Amino acid sequence: MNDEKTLDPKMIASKPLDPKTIAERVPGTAGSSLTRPNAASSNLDLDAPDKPYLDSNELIINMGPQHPATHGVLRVILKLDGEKVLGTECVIGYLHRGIEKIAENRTYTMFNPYVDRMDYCAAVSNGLGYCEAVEKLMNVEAPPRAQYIRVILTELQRIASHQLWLGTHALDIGAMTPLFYTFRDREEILKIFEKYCGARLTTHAFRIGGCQYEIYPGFEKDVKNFLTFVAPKIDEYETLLTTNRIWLERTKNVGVISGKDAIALGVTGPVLRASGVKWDIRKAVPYANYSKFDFEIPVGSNGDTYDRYLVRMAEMRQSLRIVEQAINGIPEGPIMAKVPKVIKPPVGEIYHSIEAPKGELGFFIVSDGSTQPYRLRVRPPSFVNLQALDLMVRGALVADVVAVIGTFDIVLGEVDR
Amino acid sequence: MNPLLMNPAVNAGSAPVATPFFFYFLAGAAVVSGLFVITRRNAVHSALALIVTLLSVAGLYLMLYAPFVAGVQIIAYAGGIMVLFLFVIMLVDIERVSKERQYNRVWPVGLLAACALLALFVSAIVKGRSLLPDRMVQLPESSNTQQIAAALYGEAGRVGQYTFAFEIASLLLLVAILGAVIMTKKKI
Amino acid sequence: MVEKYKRQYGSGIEAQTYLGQNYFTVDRSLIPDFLRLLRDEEQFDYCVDLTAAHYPKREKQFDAIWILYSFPRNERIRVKTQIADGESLPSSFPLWPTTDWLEREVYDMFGIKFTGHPDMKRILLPDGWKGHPLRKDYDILKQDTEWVQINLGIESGQ
Amino acid sequence: MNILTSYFGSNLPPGNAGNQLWALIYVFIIFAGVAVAVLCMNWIERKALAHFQIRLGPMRVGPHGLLQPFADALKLMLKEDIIPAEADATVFWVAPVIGLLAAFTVYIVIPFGPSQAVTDMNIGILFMLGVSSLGVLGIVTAGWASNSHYPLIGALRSSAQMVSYEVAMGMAIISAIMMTSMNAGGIGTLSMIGIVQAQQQQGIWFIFKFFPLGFIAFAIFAIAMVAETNRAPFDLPEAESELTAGFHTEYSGLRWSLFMLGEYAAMIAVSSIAVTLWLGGWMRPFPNLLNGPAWEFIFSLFPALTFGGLALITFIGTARMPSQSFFRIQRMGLGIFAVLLGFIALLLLLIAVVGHSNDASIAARFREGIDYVYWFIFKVAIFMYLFIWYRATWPRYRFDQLMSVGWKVMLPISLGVLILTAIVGVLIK
Repeated sequence: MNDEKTLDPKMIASKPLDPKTIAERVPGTAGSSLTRPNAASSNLDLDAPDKPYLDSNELIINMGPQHPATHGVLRVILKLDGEKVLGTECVIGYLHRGIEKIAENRTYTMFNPYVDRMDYCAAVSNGLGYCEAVEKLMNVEAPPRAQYIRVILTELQRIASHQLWLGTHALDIGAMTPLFYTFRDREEILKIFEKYCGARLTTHAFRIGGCQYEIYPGFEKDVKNFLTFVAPKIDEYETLLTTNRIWLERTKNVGVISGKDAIALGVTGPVLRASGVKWDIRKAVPYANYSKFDFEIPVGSNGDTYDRYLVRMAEMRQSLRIVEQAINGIPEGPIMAKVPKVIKPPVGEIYHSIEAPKGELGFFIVSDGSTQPYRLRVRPPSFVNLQALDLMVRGALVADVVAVIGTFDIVLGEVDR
Repeated sequence: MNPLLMNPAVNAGSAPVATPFFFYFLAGAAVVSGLFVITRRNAVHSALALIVTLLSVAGLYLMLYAPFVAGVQIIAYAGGIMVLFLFVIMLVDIERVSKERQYNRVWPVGLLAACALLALFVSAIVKGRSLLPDRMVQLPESSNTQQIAAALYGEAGRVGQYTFAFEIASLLLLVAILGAVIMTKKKI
Repeated sequence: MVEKYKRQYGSGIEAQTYLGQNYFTVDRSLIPDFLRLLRDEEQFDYCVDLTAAHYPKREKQFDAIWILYSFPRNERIRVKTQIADGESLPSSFPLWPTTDWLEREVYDMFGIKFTGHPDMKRILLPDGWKGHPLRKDYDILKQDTEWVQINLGIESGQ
Repeated sequence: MNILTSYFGSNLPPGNAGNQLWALIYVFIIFAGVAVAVLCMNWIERKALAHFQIRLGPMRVGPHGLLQPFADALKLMLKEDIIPAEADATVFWVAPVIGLLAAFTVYIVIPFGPSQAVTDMNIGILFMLGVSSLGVLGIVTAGWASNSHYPLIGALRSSAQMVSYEVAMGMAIISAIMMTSMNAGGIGTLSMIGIVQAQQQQGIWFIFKFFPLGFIAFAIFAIAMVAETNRAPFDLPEAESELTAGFHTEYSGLRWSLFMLGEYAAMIAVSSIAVTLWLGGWMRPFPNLLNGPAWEFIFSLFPALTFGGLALITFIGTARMPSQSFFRIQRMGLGIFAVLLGFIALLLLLIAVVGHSNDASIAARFREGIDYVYWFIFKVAIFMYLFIWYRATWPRYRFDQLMSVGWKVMLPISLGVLILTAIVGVLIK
């Protein structure tokens, strides 16, 4: 390139990757990449000496941190041969706020609103995970009525999160219109949240031990109206995309990841299920009364972007089923378990995880018996899933990178914490 | 074929305006940009200057009542080939190329060759003056395309003057295309 | 399972349960073998998380914790080991590639190095960052104070 | 007056009638018209796209955002024009001008009517293809001169894309040109006016000729022209989700707006080619089925009806504006606009009626001219709406898919159509 001067000279890579190793890493060409010891992270040879004369084939491009398709401040360094991706490296941390350090300096109650700021597209799910983890640490359980309310709100949040994902993902692939449709319908969910707890995005809906607020009058009617309202809308999204030829060409066999690779890379959530692994924490390790509801786990078979799209669409419908069962069966009773005013869990440690819209969201809490967590570790699904990016886009084109970043449904607030 | 254009009165109406001005303008532009092509260090600037040259020559063709040739010149050279030229040049590290001394050492030879070519042209014009027409032939502009077609492909059952040569040339191009594909494609 | 390993490794392994969650406390020297055994023979094919905790008062300051899950057994366990400051751990990247970024994060936050990791560098914090923030002795105001001292020439901005 | 009659007395475009003054006036009218059409197109695109996407679009500047394009143009002119420090300043400066010139030069040969064109070149369609293919030079040089990666990739994509789709486009055009030789004389033409006249003589639009050959060629062209103008779903050179803004990432202010102007002008130009070659150019629908003075009169009412309808919609809009004092100026503006539209409609109606009653009057010539231009613009407008529709509906192609569609689908089909057209033409002759 002629603009070497503008770049750090170290950034210009010279040695082309051995074509054989690339072929090995391209999904589906030769075995699993993961048996190779260094199949991830440092694959760009960024420190290699200057490239030879007239070797104009390779191009290092910084996608992000300011880029319309990286869903925030993700920076992906792409090494390109023309349009073909030879390697990627993710640079993250631009949104790092030290949530885990903050947790060590706040009481359990004070930390509750902070978790909403991680995955700000699915704040209710984060709150559920955190509250349940602390409850487990204290060995209390929320009363059934509170659990039903939690399930309803969490599943609504899952639909909202998937809608947001669908809109932005379609926009990344170039279809502008679904974005506006999904935002229109997501608005109805946010209205329910707002009526319930006064906030739309970072809700802080749940408290340790149950729920702070009783459902408002008309809540059931609102939710039922929403159920009848949104079911045809999901069909509407599908008519726009599912059989669209360009959509099929852009998503089929793009970013393929096998079930084996997905497990090895710790990928969870819809991405794992689209690869054919039928695993959902709601079924595998049921929490919050999920064992009482009848729903199915949608699974894909090819592990490509199109399957992930289908899985998420099916998940939205399953969530509707769960909400419908829950709203019809809310039991009477208290909404708060008997927890002390000052939350002081006994010494011990606990790991609790839930099925967030993006995957397994885990909280590992070490308590030293004081009012503040001694150590609080968040297991963020987006962060772990994002590791698979390199494997999935190797050998693909630039446009596929965008599609694959979109298909992970990452939220940078959660990746960086 | 627009029958109105066959009308001689119409052709009289569209007599060209300011012919000498346009001729010298286009010729000057062609020469100046031609000089730019060989003097610019930056290859992209050279390519752009070459495009100007080609367009000026297309304008000269238009003035010679050869609109078809002018159109083909624009499509094939300025629009097609030069885009591919730029395509390649853009990928080359220009800053580095401009620092390299590539052909600069052989410039005396180049000058010699250029002078020889010039001498050839001059001698051809001087010696062959009797063969050349002393005035520009006034051809009807409107049937230019049809005349070219007749010369290349023949008309009314008659084989054209250049049909054979034209087909040979196209065959040669086909071979060249195949050769290029085989040379660049790693596996077919 | 517990008994089998106890027999094999003796006192290096201790199995415990708290609130229904099982965990092993394993001696540092047994870690590579034990993790490999868990993956290969006990089918713990999914490494959920890898993290650490800092206990500055202990002699061996750090706890490193692996949270493992087995799809075939639908079971989650934790493996815990204690290491001292400056000691390094073997990278579990060859076992579970997912620990790539997790190990980098542990290094970033605690300063525990993993030998055999392909690219041991900071992940969330900038490369030139000083200190490891999740250590208990890392003051949350430290950066701020330092910046104020360097740039404004006053003792503390708070 | 002499000059006026010298033009109106002739059946030729002013350039060919030897009317330099009229040719110049036409050039100015067309350039101003294209600039205004681009502004209108900008507004319509934003509004139509907004309504596709259940939103309102521009609403603040003027009633229903009618003045938005002017506000945008003003903003872009006043905006700082940034040339990146590492850019090649000369080429950076020249690039948008190349694109704009290429897009506007094409309009010289676009026939809005048999004599409503600047000039009628013998090689009209060839000239159009050639000049519009120069537009890619602007994009390529812009991408290179920006000295940045995203524009460069955008430029590479667009040059590859435009060069490859030009081939299929050319094949489709040639099959239409072949059809022009199917009239009495048996000699084809490349002249834009000649092509429409050939359709007139043969009594059929080329889209229906040799059905389905003409239609397939038209479809190929209609797809290739979207790719040629870098519009969705072929908008890879400026794919905002991949390349931020493609080749014009580094451009700002006036220079950026020149690119936009060029793009929209090129869209109108290629739509005009499609209309001229396949949809009968300036001819009104069904000229041979529904002929006779009565039908002539009915069809000549369409321009007046269109403007009348627009005026009516605007009146309704005025009536439905909220009655707060805040909107008073907007109401007045919209009202004046409606009156203006209604006035134009009345004028057109008058011309149509007078022209119908007296064939020899100057109104009759005006009526004819208005009809031609109206139907031409009407057909082009349909294409422009299609451009918007595509954009709202389809995701974007990936680069390799785009190329394979171009080379593996469009080119073989267009070659096949070309050969079949030749065979059928020879057989019928």
